[in-house]
Amino acid sequence: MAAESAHHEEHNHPGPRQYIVIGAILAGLTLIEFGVFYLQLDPALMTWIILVLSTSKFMLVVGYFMHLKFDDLRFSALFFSPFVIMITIAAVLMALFFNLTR
Amino acid sequence: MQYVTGIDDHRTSTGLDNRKLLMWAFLGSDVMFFGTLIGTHLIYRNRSLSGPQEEILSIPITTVSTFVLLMSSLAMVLALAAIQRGNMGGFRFWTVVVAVFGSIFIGFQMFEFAEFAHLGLTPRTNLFGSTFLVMTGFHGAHVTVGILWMWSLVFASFKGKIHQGNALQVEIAGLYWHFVDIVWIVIFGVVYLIGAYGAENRALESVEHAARAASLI
Amino acid sequence: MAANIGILRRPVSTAGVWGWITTVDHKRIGILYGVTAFVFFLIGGIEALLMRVQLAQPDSEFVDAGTFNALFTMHGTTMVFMVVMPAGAAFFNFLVPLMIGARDVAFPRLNALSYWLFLFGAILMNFSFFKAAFPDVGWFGYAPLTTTPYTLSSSTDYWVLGLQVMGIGTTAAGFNFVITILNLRAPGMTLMRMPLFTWMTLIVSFLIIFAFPPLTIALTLLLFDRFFGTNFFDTVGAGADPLLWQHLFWIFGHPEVYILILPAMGIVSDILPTFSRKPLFGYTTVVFAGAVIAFLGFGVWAHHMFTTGLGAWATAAFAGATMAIGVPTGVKIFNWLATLWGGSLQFKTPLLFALGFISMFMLGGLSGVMHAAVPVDTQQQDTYFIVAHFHYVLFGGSIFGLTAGIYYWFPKMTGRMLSERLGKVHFWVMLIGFNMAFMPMHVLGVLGMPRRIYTYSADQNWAGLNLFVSVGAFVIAVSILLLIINVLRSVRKGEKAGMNPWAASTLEWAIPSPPPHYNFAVIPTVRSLHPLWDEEANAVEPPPLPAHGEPHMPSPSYWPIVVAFGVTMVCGGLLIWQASTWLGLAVIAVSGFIGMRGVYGWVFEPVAAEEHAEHAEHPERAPAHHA
Amino acid sequence: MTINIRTDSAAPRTGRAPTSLRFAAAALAAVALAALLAACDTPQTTFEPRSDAAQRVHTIYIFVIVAASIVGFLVLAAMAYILVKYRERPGRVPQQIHGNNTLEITWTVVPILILVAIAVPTIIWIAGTTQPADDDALHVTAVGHQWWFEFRYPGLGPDGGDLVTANELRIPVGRQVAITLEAKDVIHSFWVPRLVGKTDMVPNRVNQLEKFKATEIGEFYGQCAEFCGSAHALMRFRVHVDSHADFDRWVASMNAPPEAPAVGSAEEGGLRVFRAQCATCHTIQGVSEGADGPNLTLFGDRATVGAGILPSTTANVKEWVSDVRALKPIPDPREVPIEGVSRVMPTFYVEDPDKDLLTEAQVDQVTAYLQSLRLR
Ligand code: HEA
Ligand code: HEA
Ligand code: HEC
Ligand code: CUA
Ligand SMILES: [Cu+2]
Repeated sequence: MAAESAHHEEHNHPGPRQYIVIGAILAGLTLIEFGVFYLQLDPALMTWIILVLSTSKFMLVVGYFMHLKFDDLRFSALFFSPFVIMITIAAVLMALFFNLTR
Repeated sequence: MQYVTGIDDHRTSTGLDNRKLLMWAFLGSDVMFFGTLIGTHLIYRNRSLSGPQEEILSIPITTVSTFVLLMSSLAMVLALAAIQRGNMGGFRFWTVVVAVFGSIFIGFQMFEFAEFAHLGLTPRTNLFGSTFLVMTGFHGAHVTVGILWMWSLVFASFKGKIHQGNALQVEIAGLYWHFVDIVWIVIFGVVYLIGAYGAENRALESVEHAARAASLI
Repeated sequence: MAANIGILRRPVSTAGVWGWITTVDHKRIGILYGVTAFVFFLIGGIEALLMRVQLAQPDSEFVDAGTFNALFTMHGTTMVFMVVMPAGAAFFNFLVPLMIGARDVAFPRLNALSYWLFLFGAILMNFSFFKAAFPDVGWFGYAPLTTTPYTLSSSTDYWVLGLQVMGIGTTAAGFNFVITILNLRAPGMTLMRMPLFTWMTLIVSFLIIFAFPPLTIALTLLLFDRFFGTNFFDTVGAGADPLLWQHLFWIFGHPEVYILILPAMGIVSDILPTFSRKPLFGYTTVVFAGAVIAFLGFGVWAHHMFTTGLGAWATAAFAGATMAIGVPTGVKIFNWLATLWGGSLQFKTPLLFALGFISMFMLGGLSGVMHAAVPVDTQQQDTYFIVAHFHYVLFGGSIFGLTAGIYYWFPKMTGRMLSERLGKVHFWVMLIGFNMAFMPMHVLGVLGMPRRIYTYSADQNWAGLNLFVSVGAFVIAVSILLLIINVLRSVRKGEKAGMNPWAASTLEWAIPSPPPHYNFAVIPTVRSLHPLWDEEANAVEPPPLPAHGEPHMPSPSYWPIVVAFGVTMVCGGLLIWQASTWLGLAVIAVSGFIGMRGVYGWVFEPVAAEEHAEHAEHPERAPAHHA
Repeated sequence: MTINIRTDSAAPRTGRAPTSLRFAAAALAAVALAALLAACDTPQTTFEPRSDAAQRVHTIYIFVIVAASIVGFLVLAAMAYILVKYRERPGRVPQQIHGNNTLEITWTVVPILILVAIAVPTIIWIAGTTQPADDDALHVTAVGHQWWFEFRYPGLGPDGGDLVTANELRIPVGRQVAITLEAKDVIHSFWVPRLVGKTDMVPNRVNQLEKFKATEIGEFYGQCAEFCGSAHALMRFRVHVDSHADFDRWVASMNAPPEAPAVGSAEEGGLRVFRAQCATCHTIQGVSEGADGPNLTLFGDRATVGAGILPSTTANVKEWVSDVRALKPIPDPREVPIEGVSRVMPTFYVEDPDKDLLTEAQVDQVTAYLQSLRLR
């Protein structure tokens, strides 16, 4: 079991080559975001596209550059639990301030 | 209960390093910090009574500075990979790249703020000015701290205090740097792209911006 | 490197005043926190007594309006930030490393920094007294009253900056305890074998690191408004929305009230088993309930804003979430009762205070649930009914719980017993005084008496009850005097305590009282939730020190207090700036330099005064300096 | 399982008799005493509702109090029982119980049920507040100022404009009132306990008070319930619930300019003073148009002076006009020069001949004038 998981890690751990690939993907996604901005899309659609793209960039950096994908789960817990709390709070605040609750 | 002698005093219960755990906890806390700032900005959207608002954001320029920051993150992870393999030269090179790219980003930001002041937007102008500039200003402060940290690492490595054996130091600094980067990913997506979408005069302004930027750099 | 650190070499001695100033020992820092909190308790209490004198009669002219407003603001702020929080921190510091079998916290110097920031922040805020600019905007400082047009004097600046400095210290302490509890447990001390108090400390620490940033931001925005002319709360010129402040404050503020109560709950959960001679009923449930309370605590903030016009949906949702918190809290109450059930109850003073906690806190919690019923809250909000609610939970809860902790762990901290007889008198006087002071406030609230009024007219017919309340407040003061007498008496000639005077079950009782500075001669290996109640525990005497002598502990350090001083004086410089730009800037520059110098000295400081190479791996240390 | 306890010092074995019973009795006595005191005449009580809205809230209030009291009593009683039954006695062996799932589930579920019972009326009530106002409802806009209340009745004023009054709201009995809440400077809160629960007045926001229908003619006490600065305690007001006829008469009088005072009378002197010194801030219908201070039309008929703080006797009005700072902690105007913040009432008569803005005689005159402004 121990050997297996070690092997497993060995296999998946990104090295410089993967990092550069991911860097390129990040750059590409940013370029797409830039492009989307100039397409005359419906604002709601555009918002969702950007949210998805930004989230992907976010997850790539967190997962690979910050190594969270391969690291101890407890780090993820420490990082993502406030994230969930904050997103919820922010969403509630937006709803309140844009009078969606009246 | 038992008393067993010879247990290593420095082991940790989780097997995780104290400092790395601290950094992750700090980043969790910083999520709340930036979340609150960004949230404040968002709930004040379109509430300014006068003065320029999102229409003055320059998407082309910020796309470039975003790209620079992303690439600094790439350099950061390459620096870490280098030092983990004992390649000190590579480590120093990439760390300097991080610091330089970070500085370029700050340069863009300073230009942006100056440009906004020129267009009549300061933190005192309106709600947009207050929330936008304080939020991005705090992000810029984080980047600045990161830049100082990078230089310290490079210098410390010349003094032999940073080496393959304590690459963890670099890893922790890297976590911080990447975090600053992802905060920017969010700000760029939500505040710039979504925020400025549909704002008038954008195209014209951007060209003007770009021209100024070109003349400045 | 050590040679060129410069002026301040790492100190060695732990004796005398300097020993306290440079200490990084968690037990000493705990005692510093405790004593400071108690001093502020007296200050906050005297503020309360002055208010009570003023309110004892209608149309009273004992103090004027401005003074009264300053009194309740400083009373509330003091009690929350300078009494209950640091008192909790005192217990965290002293006990948590002992309870988990550690030698110290994870980052001892950071720990010292936390204390000094707290102390300096508190002093900074109270310094306003000497400038005749006592903060007077209420402990939650609603904008726009706090903005420049409505508070011209620097009183609010002191409030903001003082809170900010204390907040940094508190957050740092939060990080420290998260790491300490997760990482420094003795072998075998799994999470589910931790004493309840340690669990609650862990949860509180998480609450701190996640709830303080919104406060930090809110204060920063207000600071920028007041100093640099931004418009976050400028309702007049910029169209700002005053509710922004309220949201940010209560997003912090509600988790904050659980930061104030959970330590007391932890204390009580540890005391009950000891004095009923049986384990805590449903340990897992009690732990889990604590976590649920903390989590839900982030989702109920707007119950402080039911009357601000949130809209029907939001109001209903927040009311529901608020009520939901009653469930895990109730679970705790019932599990405590079930712990008592079937036990063999020894009515020692700590148990009495713990029982006082359960009953009084429950009454406060029930009035909390009444507020959660929105229509009722429209009649209760900002009346003495609320004042009654939060004193039942804060005094009847936090203060009773913390006092139980004092009686319980005083022997461990000092090696001496407190007088049982005096302790019991203290308990009864305090319980009676407390109910005299705060029970009638419910009625005053029902009779329509708003809070934060410095005067009321005789035709309201509130005078009788108010007089009664004021008498009750003085009865409480008498009880506090009894505590002081008890402590002073015991420190000098109290009965010797021995290692485990209460025959308790947790690790801190397995070492001498007071504990040696290295805590455990040999780190224990833990096999159960109640290590000292295990049968075999009897067989195992604490081992003597290992042959190579005392374990090495980190040396004291000057840098924490230097950094704290720098940070505080930067804020002080901002205040001076208002009066004199150049002097202010100079102070900011100098203290900024001192602070940076402190950080630099800190980072490059060797772990021990006498640089021992074998300590290079110490978890706290900065870059190793042997390559 | 047995416990072997390692003790260093023999703990004294004096199990004290339980005392929580005595405590419960004391608490009950306190409540009883409180109830006794509550029986006094307290004009601002929340427990004597005189409108449909206050009555609805009151019903829920009572329900919630009873529910909480029952829970509280049961728990305290259970605790008392346990403390008596299980106190330490020679030979008692504590039972080593670690938990019991059935029990724990029970005391999770039962509170949930009780809470649902409280939540249901709460939510029904909240839903009720979203109902639109009746067609014949009287609409009023109340504006909070540091430290007084302004009331505007849209459409009831001259030429279909606003009818404006201050500090004493008049409403007809039995007719629904829909009040819109605004604030001029900081946050205030509108609260008349016997008529309606409070809602805050927030700058840059427009709030709706719960709509209510007064059920009894009379005078009701109100008070600002949100801390709003130095004189918050003295920001009070009154609500007069009138018969329909009286209300209509009041509206008509408010809109009719006052008769000119007799030549040579004190009132005439007072009018002159008023025009000179007060008119920039105070409106009197048909006489002046000032915006910074309370509207003083029909001031002679007001029951109070100074935002509900004192009966409107000649002595009190005189003192108010000569030196408001003796009666109310209002900052000195020299200290509140900031733009956009409403101006505060100056001190007019200080016994310092150099600083006098008004003579004592002029104060008397203007007081007489104000008191002559009466309903016709
Ligand atoms: C230690 C601090 C503390 C604690 C623990 C609590 C706990 C609770 N509080 Fe309190 N609260 C404050 C401190 C605290 N509060 C302060 C300081 C303020 C005022 C701030 C200010 O304005 O200055 C305040 C104000 C406040 C308000 C705003 C009132 C207003 O301004 O209008 C509300 C509204 O919902 C509220 C609700 C609650 C609830 C539901 C709980 C719950 O957590 C209580 C849960 C406990 C129980 C319910 C009792 C035990 C349970 C049982 C015995 C089970 C059976 C029970 C039922 C079936 C109901 N509190
Ligand atoms: C833990 C928190 C805590 C504690 C313990 C207390 C304790 C007390 N509180 Fe406090 N209170 C608050 C938190 C707390 N309070 C908060 C948050 C507010 C809201 C503030 C706001 O609205 O902004 C508030 C508001 C508040 C008010 C409402 C003010 C108003 O709205 O106008 C009142 C009024 O009676 C009051 C009274 C008291 C009294 C009599 C005590 C007593 O229990 C105090 C007892 C202690 C002592 C009496 C000290 C002992 C002193 C001596 C023994 C003297 C002798 C010693 C020497 C000279 C060395 N408090
Ligand atoms: C600069 C503005 C200003 C001037 C000038 C001024 N007042 Fe006032 N006045 C106010 C304000 C503001 C209040 C409300 C004060 C409060 O209650 O907090 C007030 C309140 C009053 C009240 C009490 C109203 C009530 O409903 O209880 C009376 C009476 C009064 N003023 C009379 C006068 C007279 C008479 C003069 C001139 C001699 C005068 N005022 C001049 C601003 C002014
Ligand atoms: Cu207006 Cu309080
Ligand atoms: Cu709350």
